[in-house]
Amino acid sequence: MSVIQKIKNLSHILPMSVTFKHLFKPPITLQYPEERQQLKQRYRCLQRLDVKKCISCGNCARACPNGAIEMKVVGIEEKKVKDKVVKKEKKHPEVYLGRCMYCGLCVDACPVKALTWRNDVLELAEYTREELFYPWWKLAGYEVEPAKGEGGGGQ
Amino acid sequence: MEVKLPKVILTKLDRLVFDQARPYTMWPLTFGLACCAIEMMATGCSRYDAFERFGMLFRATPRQADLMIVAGTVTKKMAPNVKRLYEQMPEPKYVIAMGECAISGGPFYDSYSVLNGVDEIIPVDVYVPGCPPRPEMLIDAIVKLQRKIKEGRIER
Amino acid sequence: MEEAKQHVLEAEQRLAQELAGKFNASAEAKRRHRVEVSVERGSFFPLMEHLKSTGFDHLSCITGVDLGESLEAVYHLWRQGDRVLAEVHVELPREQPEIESVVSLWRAADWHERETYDMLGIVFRGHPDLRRILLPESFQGYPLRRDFKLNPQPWYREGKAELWETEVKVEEGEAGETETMVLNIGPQHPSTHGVCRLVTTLSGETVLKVDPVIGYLHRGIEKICENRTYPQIVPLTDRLDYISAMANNWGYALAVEELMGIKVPERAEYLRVILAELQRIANHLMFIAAFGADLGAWTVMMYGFREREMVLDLMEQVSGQRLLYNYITIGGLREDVPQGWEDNVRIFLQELPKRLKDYKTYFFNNEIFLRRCRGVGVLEPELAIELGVTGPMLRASGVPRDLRRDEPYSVYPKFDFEVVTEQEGDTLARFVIRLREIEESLRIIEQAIDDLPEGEVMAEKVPKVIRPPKGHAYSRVESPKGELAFYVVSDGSPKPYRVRIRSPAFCNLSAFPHYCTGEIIPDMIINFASVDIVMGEIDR
Amino acid sequence: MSELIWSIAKALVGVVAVILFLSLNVLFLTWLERKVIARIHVRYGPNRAGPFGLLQPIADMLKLLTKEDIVPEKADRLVFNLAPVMAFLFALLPAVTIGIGSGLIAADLPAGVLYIAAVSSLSTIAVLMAAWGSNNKYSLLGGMRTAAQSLSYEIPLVLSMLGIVAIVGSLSTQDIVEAQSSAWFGIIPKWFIFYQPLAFIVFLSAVVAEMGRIPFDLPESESELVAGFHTEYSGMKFAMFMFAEYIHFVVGSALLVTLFLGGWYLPVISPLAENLGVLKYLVQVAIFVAKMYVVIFFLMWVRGTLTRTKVNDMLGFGWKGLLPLALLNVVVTGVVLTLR
Repeated sequence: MSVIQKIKNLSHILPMSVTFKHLFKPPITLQYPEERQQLKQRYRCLQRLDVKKCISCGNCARACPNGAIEMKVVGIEEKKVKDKVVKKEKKHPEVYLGRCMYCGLCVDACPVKALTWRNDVLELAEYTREELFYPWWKLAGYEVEPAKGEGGGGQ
Repeated sequence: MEVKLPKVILTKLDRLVFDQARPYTMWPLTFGLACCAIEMMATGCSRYDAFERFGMLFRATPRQADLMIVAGTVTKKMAPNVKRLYEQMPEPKYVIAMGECAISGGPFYDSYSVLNGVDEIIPVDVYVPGCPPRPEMLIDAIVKLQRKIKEGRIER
Repeated sequence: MEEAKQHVLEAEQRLAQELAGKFNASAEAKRRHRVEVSVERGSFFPLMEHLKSTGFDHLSCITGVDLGESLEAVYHLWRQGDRVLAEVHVELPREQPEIESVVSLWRAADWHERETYDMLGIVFRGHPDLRRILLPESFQGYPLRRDFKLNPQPWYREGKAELWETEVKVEEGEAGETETMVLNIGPQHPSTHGVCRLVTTLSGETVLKVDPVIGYLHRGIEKICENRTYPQIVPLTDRLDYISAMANNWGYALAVEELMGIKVPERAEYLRVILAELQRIANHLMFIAAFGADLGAWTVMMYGFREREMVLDLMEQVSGQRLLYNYITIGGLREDVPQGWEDNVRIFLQELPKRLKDYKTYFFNNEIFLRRCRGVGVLEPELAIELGVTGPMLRASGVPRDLRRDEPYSVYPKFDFEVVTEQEGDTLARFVIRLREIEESLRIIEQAIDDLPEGEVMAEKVPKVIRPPKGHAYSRVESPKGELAFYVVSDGSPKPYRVRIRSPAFCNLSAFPHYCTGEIIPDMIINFASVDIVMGEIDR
Repeated sequence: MSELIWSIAKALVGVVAVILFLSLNVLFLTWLERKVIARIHVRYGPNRAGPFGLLQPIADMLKLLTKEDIVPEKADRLVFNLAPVMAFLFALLPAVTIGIGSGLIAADLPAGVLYIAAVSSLSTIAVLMAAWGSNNKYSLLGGMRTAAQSLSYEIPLVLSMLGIVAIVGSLSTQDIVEAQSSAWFGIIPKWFIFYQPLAFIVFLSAVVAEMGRIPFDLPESESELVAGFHTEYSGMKFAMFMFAEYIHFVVGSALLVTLFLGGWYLPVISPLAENLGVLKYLVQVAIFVAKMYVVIFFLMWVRGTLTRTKVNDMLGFGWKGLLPLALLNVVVTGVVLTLR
């Protein structure tokens, strides 16, 4: 190594110039609670349940590697099959967000696309573990549990 | 360095002054366990800069830290160390359980070597779901923890 | 291309015949450079000696499989000369699962044998230090045996958690008697990159001996895999090497595709290459960042992460997640890349070299940095091969081995790229090689994005429930950290019988104690940083 | 008798002024440092507590005040508790001989420079006490590093000041600044940085090492020794160490300004300010503080750039690099002064 290079290295003038250059660049920081970035189209953060479409098949619960989805009975459904009235339990998924790993297998497994991903929620932090349970009405977008018969509960 | 004052005044002082100051200087422990630690580092870096903006400085030693972000899977082998680190932190101290593993064991819930949630060994103040949570979600958790401290809802 | 393949096949057949004649073993040459050998316990060691003497210098992996009636040990060996992979199967009786240790032949076998003993209870006679490696000594049973059942926990659990006794007894000299001091670096330490623990024996600040204690992040992924269906395992592989999740997904998908004989569409192959190379860039940027942090230059860390965010943005556009993607799946990709993604990649390809120029200015005109790295932790090429080191770390010692070229998978042969090597083998070389690999990856992405064909991204033959036929497959990919391999055994059911993960960082870390002694603490720390470990992959 | 009371009162006022000046600067510095480093990292830095995050240091202080005070079970209680107090006090000692204006000095000792050299190495004792008292291996290693470091850099530090002392012919800091308060052609100041460039480089390196900042922050290098000698300290005691560290920072910068950068003198402006009466002092203080902050900013910039050195490199640089240079500087200065 030449003497000039050695002196250049010892003075650290070039590394210093690199950081000096950055000193006057505008910060790239996104100040989150005030500023929000446009989330990506495919971002997965919370399932959305379309209760009208759900056929209680339970594929999502079976596809989940974590066992984070449980099918909860929400009512009795009456169906007319060949002049006979068949009573069938209506089930909707309940997601335990505290165990979901957002792999997307449940949504892939849904045969009627009743379960889809939302990509607009970021405020999911909670003070207790219990609040991380997302029963079907939370997934469907209700604030509180609707009364029986409402919103696809058990028509 | 204990200041001897009547308890009533002390609690009042605590509420009015210190609880308003504390949320802005929660120094987290440099403590990463698994995947979430990478997102925790990303949260601290230029793009989100969550820690410095909120006045948080990473401390490598538990003695100087106030906040423990449990970022990652707590295995049964690591659990005694996590507990010990928590005990080494001086009061008042806060815990954020970051990610599914720290909340409930997550993808490894049926494993023979994973703890089903860090709240089995230490008390947790805020849970952030996500695997791993986005930096925004962690910031949201910090904001929620700040609110909790300001309102004096930390019991211990 | 075809000629070369034919040549390899001939070599394999020759080898198979030779082994079958000499050692009373059944050997056959199989697809993709494999020679499968089954051997009796009696003639096992002579066979291995023979293989070693005929140029099989790289021990890739040792796997234990519980066959029910008996146990089986599987060895994967690699010969660089004619690029043959030998797979040696030895069956062991369940009551007395003992076999000769091959540590005397390949020192890389050390940790592999310890792990196999830990997980399956196979005893390796003649192993210098056979004790549990991932689980604590107090653990009862062998988790990877079939009769070890997992008990899924309910969503809430009452009462206290059971904790393991994990104190490692450290022999410390009596006060005044010795001059040495034992320093426990980790499991919580800023520079152990996770929860690794280095039990370091010091004399002053000079390191006399290092004993890495791992397993603090052992989550039992190999066992969990046996209880999941094939597609459900893909997200678990993300969580192995969480800095380069795409490479893990790919390695696993390759193994299952080999088992099922699925041909992945061309477009998916190209996209996989692009994604894997982007992942390599992200991984190496992360390495540079963490290296900077270990050197005390937080600025470097911030810049490294800033650049990494650009890659993560691209990844998030295709997969919807920032870190753990679950995007490359069995038979192709989960979905096609969104519109305009290629243009975003092109912008990235133009932007990153500008940033890299700053890095070079910063690092190579920085006397303190150069002095800290030059000549520290020199790893000789012969020792590196013997210790099973792979990836950038091996190439930094001047050994041009790269699976992308040596055992070409996917569409890598179509691209023009160079296997970068450095001659010095010190920490500086290991740093420089990552910078150069980023540039090489950029070249590959450039070529791939220009020739990206149109078409499907998912193979047509993939059934809804994946049930591969009976058999086993060993697939290797060049992950950013080295040779990543998945050994998948199928019994025809929708769940794999056994999944074995050969993680590069595990082997690279096992080599670490052999060449870092005699250094002072700061040297050891950056030497350790230059290994580029991820605990998720090491402990699994 | 009244003379004695007068002098005691004067000393007290001086000490209080010094402490006030230092405390204000330290509080501001902790904020400034985080901001400057943040901008080098292209991010914002603290901006939540108060406008621009200016209340950050106060929040930090309040929090540290009320943190639980932990004394490890196996620690040597007396030594452990005494160390932070001593570190704090020893850090204050050299500050009293640094004047921020002509006559604005707590104690103008005739042997000022000598006194600074003598006291500044005292803080090593406090660090060693902390390291030993904690009964922690990381602390001990950090303490040993501190001892080695301040031993090696003390000598070049003192030797580099020798040239200036020879030129001025006095050890008083006031005299040293006075000697620099003129200019060639009224523009180019006669600062000692131009007379003694070699000494300046040596002094700068040595003073950074004495402060224990990057690239010489080995005693508390985070990636190696967790937090060095203050690994076991929490709450108020840790705050005292932190305070002491920043006082070192301020005092070192102030010393650099005093010795090499002409103290409170600035060409063109200072001669104009001579006629302003009492306001003159204000201008002097402003100039001094401004210069000090230029130095401080430079050191922050260095911190935002460089990596940490190795232990053996650090010692080698001290003994094989700086010491010969400092000696050479003394010899050359001596020869030139004799020939003149």
